[in-house]
Amino acid sequence: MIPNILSFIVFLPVVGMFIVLLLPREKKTAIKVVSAVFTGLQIVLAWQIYVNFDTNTTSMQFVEQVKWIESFNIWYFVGIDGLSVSMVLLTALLSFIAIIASWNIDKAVKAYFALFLLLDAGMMGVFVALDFFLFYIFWEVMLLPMYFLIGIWGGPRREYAAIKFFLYTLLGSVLMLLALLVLYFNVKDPVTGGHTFNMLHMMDQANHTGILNQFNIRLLVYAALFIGFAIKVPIFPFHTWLPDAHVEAPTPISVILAGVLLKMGTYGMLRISFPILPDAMKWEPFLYGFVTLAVINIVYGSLCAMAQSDLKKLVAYSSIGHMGVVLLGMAGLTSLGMNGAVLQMFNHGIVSGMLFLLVGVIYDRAHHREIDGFGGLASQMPIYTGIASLAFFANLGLPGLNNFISEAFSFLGAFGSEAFNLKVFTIIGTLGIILTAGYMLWTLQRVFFGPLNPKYVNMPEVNTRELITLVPLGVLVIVLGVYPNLVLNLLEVSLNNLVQTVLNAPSVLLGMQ
Amino acid sequence: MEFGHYLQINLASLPYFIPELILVGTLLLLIIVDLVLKDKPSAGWLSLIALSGVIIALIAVIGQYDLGTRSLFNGVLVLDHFSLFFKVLFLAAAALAILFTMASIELAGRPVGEYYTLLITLVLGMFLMAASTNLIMIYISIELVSITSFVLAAYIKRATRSSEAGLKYAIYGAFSSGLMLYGFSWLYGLTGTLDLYQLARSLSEVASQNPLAIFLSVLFILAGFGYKIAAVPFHFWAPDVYEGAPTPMTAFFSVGPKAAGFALLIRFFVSGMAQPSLVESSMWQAIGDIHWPQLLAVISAATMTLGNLIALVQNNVKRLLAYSSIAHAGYALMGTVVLTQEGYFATLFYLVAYYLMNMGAFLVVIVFQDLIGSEKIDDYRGLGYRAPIAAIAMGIFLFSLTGLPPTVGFIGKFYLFAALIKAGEAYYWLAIVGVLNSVISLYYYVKIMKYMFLDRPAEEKAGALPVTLSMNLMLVVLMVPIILFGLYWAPLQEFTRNSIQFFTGTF
Amino acid sequence: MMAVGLHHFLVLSALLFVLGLLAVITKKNAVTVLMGIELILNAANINFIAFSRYVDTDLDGQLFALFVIITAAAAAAVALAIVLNIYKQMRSVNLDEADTLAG
Amino acid sequence: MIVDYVVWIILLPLISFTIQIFFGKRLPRQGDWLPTSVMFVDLLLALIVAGKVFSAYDPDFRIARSFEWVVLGTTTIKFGLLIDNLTAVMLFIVTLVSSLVHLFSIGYMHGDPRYSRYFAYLSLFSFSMLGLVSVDNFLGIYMFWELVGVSSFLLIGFWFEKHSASNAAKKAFLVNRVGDVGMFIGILLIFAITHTFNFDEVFGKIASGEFAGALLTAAGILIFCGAVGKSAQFPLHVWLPDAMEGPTPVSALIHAATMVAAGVYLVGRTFVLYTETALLIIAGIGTITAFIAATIAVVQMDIKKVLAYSTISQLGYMIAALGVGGYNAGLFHLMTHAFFKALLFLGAGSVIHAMHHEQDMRQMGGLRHKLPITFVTFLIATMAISGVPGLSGFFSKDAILAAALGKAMETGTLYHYLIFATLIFTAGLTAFYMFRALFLTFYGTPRNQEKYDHAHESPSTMTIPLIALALFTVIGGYGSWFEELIRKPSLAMFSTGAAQEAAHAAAEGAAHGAHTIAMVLSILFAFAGIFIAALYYYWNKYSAEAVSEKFAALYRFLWNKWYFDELYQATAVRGTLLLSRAMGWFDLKVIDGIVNGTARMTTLLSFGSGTTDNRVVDGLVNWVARIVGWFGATLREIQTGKVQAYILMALGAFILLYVIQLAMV
Repeated sequence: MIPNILSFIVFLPVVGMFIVLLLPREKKTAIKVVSAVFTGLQIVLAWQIYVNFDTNTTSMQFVEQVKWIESFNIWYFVGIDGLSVSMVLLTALLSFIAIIASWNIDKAVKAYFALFLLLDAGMMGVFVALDFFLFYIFWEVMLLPMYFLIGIWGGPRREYAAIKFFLYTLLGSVLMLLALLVLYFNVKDPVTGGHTFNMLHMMDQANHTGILNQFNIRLLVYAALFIGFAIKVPIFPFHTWLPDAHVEAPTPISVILAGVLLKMGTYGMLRISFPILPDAMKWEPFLYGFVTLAVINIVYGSLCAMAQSDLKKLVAYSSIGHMGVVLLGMAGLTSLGMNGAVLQMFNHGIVSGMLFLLVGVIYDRAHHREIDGFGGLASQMPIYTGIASLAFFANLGLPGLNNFISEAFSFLGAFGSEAFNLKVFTIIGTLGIILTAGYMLWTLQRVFFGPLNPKYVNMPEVNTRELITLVPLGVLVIVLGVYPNLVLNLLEVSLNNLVQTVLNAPSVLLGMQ
Repeated sequence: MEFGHYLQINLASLPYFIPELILVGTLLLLIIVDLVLKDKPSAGWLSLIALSGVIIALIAVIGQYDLGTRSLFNGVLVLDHFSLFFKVLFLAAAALAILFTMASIELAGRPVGEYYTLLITLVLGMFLMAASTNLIMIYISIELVSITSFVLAAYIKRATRSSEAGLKYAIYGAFSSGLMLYGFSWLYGLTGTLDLYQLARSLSEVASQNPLAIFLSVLFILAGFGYKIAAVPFHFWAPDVYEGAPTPMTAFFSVGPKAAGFALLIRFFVSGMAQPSLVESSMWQAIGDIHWPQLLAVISAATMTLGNLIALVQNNVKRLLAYSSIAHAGYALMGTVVLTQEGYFATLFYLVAYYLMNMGAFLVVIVFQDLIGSEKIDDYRGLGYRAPIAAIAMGIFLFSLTGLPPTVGFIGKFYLFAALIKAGEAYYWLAIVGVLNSVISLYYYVKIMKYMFLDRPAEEKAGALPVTLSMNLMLVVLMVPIILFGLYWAPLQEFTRNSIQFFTGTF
Repeated sequence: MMAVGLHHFLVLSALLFVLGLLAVITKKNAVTVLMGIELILNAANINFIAFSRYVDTDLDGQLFALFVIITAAAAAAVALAIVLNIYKQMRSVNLDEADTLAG
Repeated sequence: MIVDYVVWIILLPLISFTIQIFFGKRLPRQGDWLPTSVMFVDLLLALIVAGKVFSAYDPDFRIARSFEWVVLGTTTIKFGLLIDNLTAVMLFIVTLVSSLVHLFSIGYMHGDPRYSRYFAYLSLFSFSMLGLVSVDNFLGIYMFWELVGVSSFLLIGFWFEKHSASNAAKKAFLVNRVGDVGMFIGILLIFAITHTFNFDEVFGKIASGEFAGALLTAAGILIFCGAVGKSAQFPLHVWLPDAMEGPTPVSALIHAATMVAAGVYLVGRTFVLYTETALLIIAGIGTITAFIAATIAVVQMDIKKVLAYSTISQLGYMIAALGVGGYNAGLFHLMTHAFFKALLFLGAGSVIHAMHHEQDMRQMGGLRHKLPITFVTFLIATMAISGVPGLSGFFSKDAILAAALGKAMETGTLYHYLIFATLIFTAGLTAFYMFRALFLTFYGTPRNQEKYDHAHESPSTMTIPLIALALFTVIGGYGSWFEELIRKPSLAMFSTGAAQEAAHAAAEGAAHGAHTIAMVLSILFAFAGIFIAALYYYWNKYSAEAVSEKFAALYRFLWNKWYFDELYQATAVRGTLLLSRAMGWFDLKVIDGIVNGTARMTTLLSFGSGTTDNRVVDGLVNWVARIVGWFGATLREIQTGKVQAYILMALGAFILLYVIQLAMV
């Protein structure tokens, strides 16, 4: 067991970034190899974490705590529990795959990989940070590389998409900054009595002092946090950055965007909003608003997906729908729903990653993504079609593949919620099941079935590099579909604890309004 | 009291006045050397003299940190950590301005003797601004700074835009100080004193009788201060002057006199128009019913919003940065409205951060101006590929100006917002205005980034630009602390926190 | 005969101030505008001296006025130099024509 | 022991699927032998299981074994197998038909470019179907339910180059999904109330009264939605005729014998769930389906379409049977129908194969000479489905009619009498259209001489399954074992207290009284149907064309399948697409428009003029950004460059600030 493993997994890419920066610009292969090695090492570390993770405790593990800025009581404080470990694993996996998928990047290679590694570090950092300030730093650090990765290496409207992404997410995070400050000044450190950024202290309602005991302030803080996270998820109507960003981003970045970045919104809610301000979360106007938005996400996202003619945009909107399921699962505050939601975060990361990679494969060959511009690829590219069908069916929630179980749990959890009556919402949400099947199959049909488009009679089959990126995800799709416990075991104890904490949090403050 | 007694006090004050004396010595030396070396290529020597004078003064200032707090020259000036903080900042800005001047070709070939003389005089004036506790001294120091600024702005005699900048500066400046003076005269009439501390005492008696009259004089006075920090609605001169003045001077103007204005503003309001809060030791409260904190809050919000909105539509980088610097004055003002230790600390901290990043940004403008002969944002297209170090440095300065971690600009904003949030719900609105402004500002900062990195250079001018080593070195020197302090800012914070010790006693 | 009191001075100063203001705003000639500013400064000076005589006991106000006169002279000198420079380039001292820096 | 056999029965096809999908192409003969032999092993195992289960000869025979699949806090989800008499029968039916279809396919699919893939899909289907009939819980049945759906999708769209095939596949999956979502919601409801998926546990809660009333009815109807989709019941029956785009053996296996019967199985399996109200609806749906499909079948010209509608109609019978409480009858018909309908499809397949993929009966005729084996077996099956006494179909259909009449007599409501009347009339229709198809295909003179000349009897891999199925069609209805072993489950079985025996006997007893009447009527209608068919198509006494011209409107109505497709196309499909396009447009133009802008501020200002409406709506969302930009540009204007203007404005602001202060004081 490696000591300080979390620091290693966060800062390893930074080391890699510096090495890449030191390499001469012409040594493109060396740069790529270094990046692959460092993200590969990250996977090794992630595996170590997986192996050594104690699934029976609710407390934080692999904790490291070093004082950073004394006067503001800011700590370098990292640690993971069941919620974060799944995200750490996902990030490590997708980062590596994205690096492999980036192999054909040819423009400004050095800058690309350096920025990518920085992004990687930022993502990891978000998932391990337990000090809110540190969390915020990592959260913001991701924006910058993302802006450039979309803006320089993206599609035709990349500049527009990049700035849109940047502005949107910054808007969310500055609101989060204010919320963070309100929390800081009104949570006391049980040890020193001073203010604290320590999330664990913040979660203990007994530490809340000052205006944080006023319900309207709590609602305000919750709302600010919510908008910050909602933009990332993204929740309707804060979602319009997503289709553009996804479409314009290069394939590996789309993978990261959909696979990891979207999860940060829901992760933030589960790590911060819910446990720190449970009563605001449970306040009925908020909760029902939340669920309404979740359902809108599902139905609206799916309908929009159906309307798209651009394959990548379709996948992007499909993500909006699937994240809606995550939100629905979370809202019910049942252990089934919560576990389903987080598992869905993981699964969606895998499936959407796969879908974007698949889109990338044909985009590389055909240089367009018009759904109607293909047709009959199944007879030309059988292996590709097979993998694509797997991903498509996973995406539409076919049992035996990973998305099914997480979606089913999310719906079950929401429907069976005893704390709130979400039955009608869930029933509307299940419309998404039909709609998703509708647009996925329709797409499958238009792209792969029918007579082969004569333009593509010489379309080459997927190559080895592409298979290296696709197959591991495909295997996970099946394995997790059959045996979700691989991930659920990690989550369960922590999430059940989370559910209990939020459920049992006193609602007496409601009266003080 | 007899004349001898005053002389005694004045002589006794002199040992505490050494940095100022060094500056006076330097400027005299500059004049002499300039005369002696007339018609000979003397720029190098003069620059060196000016630079060494500044550095020696800096050493002397740092030496004064142990001297404690005291009143000088019969209470017209003070020596306290607060003023020392600003003096360090002024000297650092001046040093960079000199270095910029040396490196820039905009001023090459022009007689620099007067230029440096004026610059050092300007610094001297700012020293006095930061340390004044008497209305006469405040007026004189402001005038000293203003008059030299007018000349410096108009320094490139043959360039119309430089002259025009000087003229506007002069008229607007003289007008503003006229208003301020009129305000001073009313304040004097209402309280019967020119000393800030007595003013506070006297105000607490008369404030309730004449709140509107006092407020009116405060408004008049704010016209003077606001003009110095370029706060809305007294900012109008700034964009034109910033654009018209020689770029090294613009860099200096946007940091030095602005900081001096903040020093004055804070001291005037804290010492003269506020009293320590009875509730909490680290807080003050406004005297009487004069709502100047609210007034500052409105001005702060208006300043950042207007600065950012207009910056949004600029195509000239220099002018864009001018508006951005207006916006930053608005941010820094946020710290002054809450009347807390944290607030003033945040403002001071922000000024340091602003010094680093704004100087850096202007340096890049100088670099590109020298190399491509343009300040137009369109001409920045593809510079990321032609001058990567400068462009990356620009990126870091701009992100710091936006307030993104891990840069010192983020920490500065963080402290400002922290101060507001800590002060309670009454200031949440200002904090929200502040963060929304950050988002708006991102757009135009990133616009520059877009042109530099996202756009490719035109075919005919794709070659690498010959950025000199000294320029690159300076860029790195500015870039590194921005990141370093963004990651570990405890030293800077200690330094700043140590500076919130006002001279509060009476004599 | 009515005794001359503080408020007479104040009214005079206010009149001067307003006149100065009007000159600054309306006159196109740079030199006239500078003269308007001088009026404003002198309005303040009258206030200082009057207050010094009627309100304060010491001479602070009169001292201030002296300083103002000196610095105003300096400022005017610099301003006029710049105006002169402008005149050399543009053959005009009309302030409305000095608007190349705008927007 | 038995459980282990069942586990292997389920797993073997999965293994063969895995091997076949990855390595099929590289195996000798493209691996067709592997899934085929696996299925025969499965058949053997199923026979062993059936033997062991039936040898106990216990109607309440039940083995349930499960393991904890997922444990989340207080929620434990178990997964396991439930083996009782019904499962044993189902295992037998599925493995029998499946293995015969595999065998048949070797000949039928010979030379297809995706030959190996075909067998892989068949294996996947077999696995899913076998799992479906063996699992012990709602979630599990839902999972296999979807899996059979996807195998069906893959097989219908097997010749995906044809647009019609891929369309049909998509349609099948989507229409099924509609039903499945209903079922899913039902499962959500059941789980929310009982906190378990396990059949026995859920039934236990019903028995103990914890789960009752309107919610129980709702749950039952929702679960039934799944059956409506899968068993192609009205109004979701539209996918099944299109599903005939798949290879004919697939139609035999999936869309006739097994998968479509899964809905019937589901209702049978969860029978305790259905309250009286729910059963009324089920009976009604089944009856309507039986009738509508039969009327459509009368005018079809495509041999497979006739069979498809006949399948829908027969499934309607089964569902109706369950609805009227004829539990045993419905499931009995499921079994016999599996035999004769698979036989009909394979027979049709043999004909189609012989006619070089000609499916239109107007191109056939007189084929009995060319395809003797096919003809004889087809005849047997036709007689069975028509209810000719002595064959299996007669017994099961008779039981259904008896149950319906019994129910009607028991309740005495018009509703139930109507059901009985419709069913018995439909029985006549069935005999008519089946014999019509038989006569058109095998009798008369060849209508397409060229195809006729090339036709020849199919190879033995294809005829052996025909013969085997014909055998089962003949003997399948004999003996009373089915009636005795597959008994309607009663709540008593699941209540924790002492089992109250024979509570179920009453309803069955009532049916007995009606038996004779039903039998007589049934035979009467069957022969009437056959006779009329013969009049028109054998003896050619009357012209079918003349009739269709006389009742042109009716004919068109039937020919167009009651316009269901058009209706759905116009409402659900068009509506969804329109909505989705509207949403997509909305998203792009309105939501997104707030954030960024292309149109100018002038558009905003000229809002009232109406001429720029489009662009205004277009930019609704872009307004924020645009307004910000507009402010910037406007504010920029005030920076005129004239220093006196600056001073004036500063003074204006100055006065404004003072006025604000005055207002504040």
